[in-house]
Amino acid sequence: MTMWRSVSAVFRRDLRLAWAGGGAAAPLGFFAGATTLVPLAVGPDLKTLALIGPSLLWVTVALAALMILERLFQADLEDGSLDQLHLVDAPLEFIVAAKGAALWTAIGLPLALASLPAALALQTPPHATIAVAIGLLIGLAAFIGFGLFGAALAAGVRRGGVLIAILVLPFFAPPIIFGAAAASKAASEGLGAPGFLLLCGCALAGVALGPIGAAAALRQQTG
Amino acid sequence: MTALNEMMASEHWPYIWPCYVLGLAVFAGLAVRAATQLSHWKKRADDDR
Amino acid sequence: MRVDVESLAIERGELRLFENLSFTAAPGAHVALTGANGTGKTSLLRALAGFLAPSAGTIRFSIEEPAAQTHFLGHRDGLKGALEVREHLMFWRDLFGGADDPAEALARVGLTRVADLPARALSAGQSRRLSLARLLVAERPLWLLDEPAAGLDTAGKALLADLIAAHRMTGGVVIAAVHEPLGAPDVDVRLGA
Amino acid sequence: MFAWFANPDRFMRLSAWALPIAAALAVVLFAIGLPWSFLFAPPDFRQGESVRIMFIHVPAAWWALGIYVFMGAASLMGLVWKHALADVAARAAAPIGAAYAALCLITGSFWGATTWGTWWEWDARLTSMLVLFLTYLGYIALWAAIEDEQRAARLAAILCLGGLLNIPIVKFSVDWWNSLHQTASILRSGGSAMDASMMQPLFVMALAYLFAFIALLFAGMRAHVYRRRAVTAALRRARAS
Repeated sequence: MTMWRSVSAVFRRDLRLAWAGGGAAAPLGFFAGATTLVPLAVGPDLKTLALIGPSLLWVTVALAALMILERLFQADLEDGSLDQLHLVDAPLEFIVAAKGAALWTAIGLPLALASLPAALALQTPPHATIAVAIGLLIGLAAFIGFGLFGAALAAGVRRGGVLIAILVLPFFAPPIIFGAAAASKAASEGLGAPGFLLLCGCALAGVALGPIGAAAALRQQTG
Repeated sequence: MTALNEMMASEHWPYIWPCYVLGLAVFAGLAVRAATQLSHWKKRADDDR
Repeated sequence: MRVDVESLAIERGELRLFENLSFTAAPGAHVALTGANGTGKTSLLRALAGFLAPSAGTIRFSIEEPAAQTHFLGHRDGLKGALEVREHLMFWRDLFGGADDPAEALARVGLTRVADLPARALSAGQSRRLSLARLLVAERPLWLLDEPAAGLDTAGKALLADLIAAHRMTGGVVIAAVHEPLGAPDVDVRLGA
Repeated sequence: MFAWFANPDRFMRLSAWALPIAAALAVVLFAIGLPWSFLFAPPDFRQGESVRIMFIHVPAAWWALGIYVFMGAASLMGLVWKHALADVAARAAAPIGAAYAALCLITGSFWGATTWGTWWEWDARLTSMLVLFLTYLGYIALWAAIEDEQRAARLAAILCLGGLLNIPIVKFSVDWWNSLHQTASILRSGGSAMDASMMQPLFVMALAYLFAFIALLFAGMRAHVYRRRAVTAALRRARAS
């Protein structure tokens, strides 16, 4: 069916563009920098860091996710390639979801891997870092899913990054609540921590509803 | 019914009056904003007819 | 492929660009849209492509899912600077479900030499030729071209005229907004008369 | 109600007399409600006088949410039935809703301070209201960021509906988060079963907030209609010359 061929074409092209554009270097650098600020701000005391460390990773990952959303649709709108995406024998929602999936793969995965050493640095017990990283990976699916909505709404706005942040902040609240709660209990209960399943629920909602909202917004951008 | 002086003596007085003042201030502010916007654009619309 | 436009009107904000515009493009037709800047040529093409809803009138296509049977060539070429020329064509071929070989399309528009260059290294004329090649990698009956000759040298314009003639032979329809004559249009639509 | 959304002229005629009436009603209701709740209502046996803050805080909370739901309905009408005035209504309502939410947050922290001893306690309902306040800011920011009015109207409508969907999710997740951390919360709306002496002034204040909203909304919408007329006239004059 040509539909899946078109969708995978968009996925592969966006993956290629992400790597060509320096891959996850910038977001990883930002994530490392922001996470380093935590002990600098909170103090090196290991007990407090262990208490809040894993949960604070959720804040720095959310900020990193916000950072990579601005150019997602704006670039296509500016160079005219967004028009072509409307002329495809596939629902725009799937095309938008493919762009989100490419972002998640190209930058979400590296970020989740980078959270392993970061969690250790913030005194997370080694056996818990895997659970924290998996949680962050699922959380990134929610952030990028809902982020698609904000990125599409603000695509036509120059320097729309700040606008995207305020637009999607309310949508980031539930995943951060459940994810950070799960992360803080990761040491004792691993993936069975309270809130982990609710986090997965948020991720599914983001992956399902985000593209629908984003496609509706994009249809207004090419008017 | 609480007499005013009695109310002012209560330990919560410093928390109560600011809320009422703030409530009035918010509504007054909204009203002034609405009035100025309305008159400004009404004048602009009338001038251009 | 047949397009019937009936008493169409388009508004941009409060401004009405044109109204009760009607024309028909029979299979194999070449419609030339002429008119000064700002008379709505681009908006008409974008309405035909389904990007923009007209404020009045109707556009009827003889086939289902017209958007999936349309090529749209706008002012901007839709190129990604970091992507190589051949990668663009392979992407468009998969995106539009085409079956033709990108190398053939590259040869046809004379870009074989620069196939491996990233798009940012191309000149304006070469970029325009690359977006012309997009029309060749997937068979689509309706071509909507917005000032396609912009940025092309004389050889490029001749190439464009040949591509249009060949497309018309296959029963396809070309609707092009132009400033100076291009090919041999059989329907002339003037905006902002 | 739907008719006056559709046609600007009919709305202007209707709001010409409805606005003063709503404004007058609001003033009267405040004149009755404020002294009633400030002086005449009985103090709460547990919280003492501080319960009086409830008469300002609770109606603000009710209508901060009510106005956003109104904006959602207007956005839907604007998107689906293309009513010309629907997006003007939603756009005019947003700053009023944001002001109500802000009033609710500040008075909530004052009320909380009387028992918690701190100025901001992450109580479940206050936190949800804070997220709603941010939702309002996002909506207003989107309008401000986009030049093309027609596109801004449709994008804001889509954002508003998305935000509406998000409100119950935020409410649930904040309550869940609050129960997880077990913080005390006294802000149960209206406290224990309220007797009539408290319900009546609260009801009067709620009505006063409603009519104030209607008056402010009509004023905002009329201003937008005049602005659009002025802009169109200026455009026509520019094209004519």
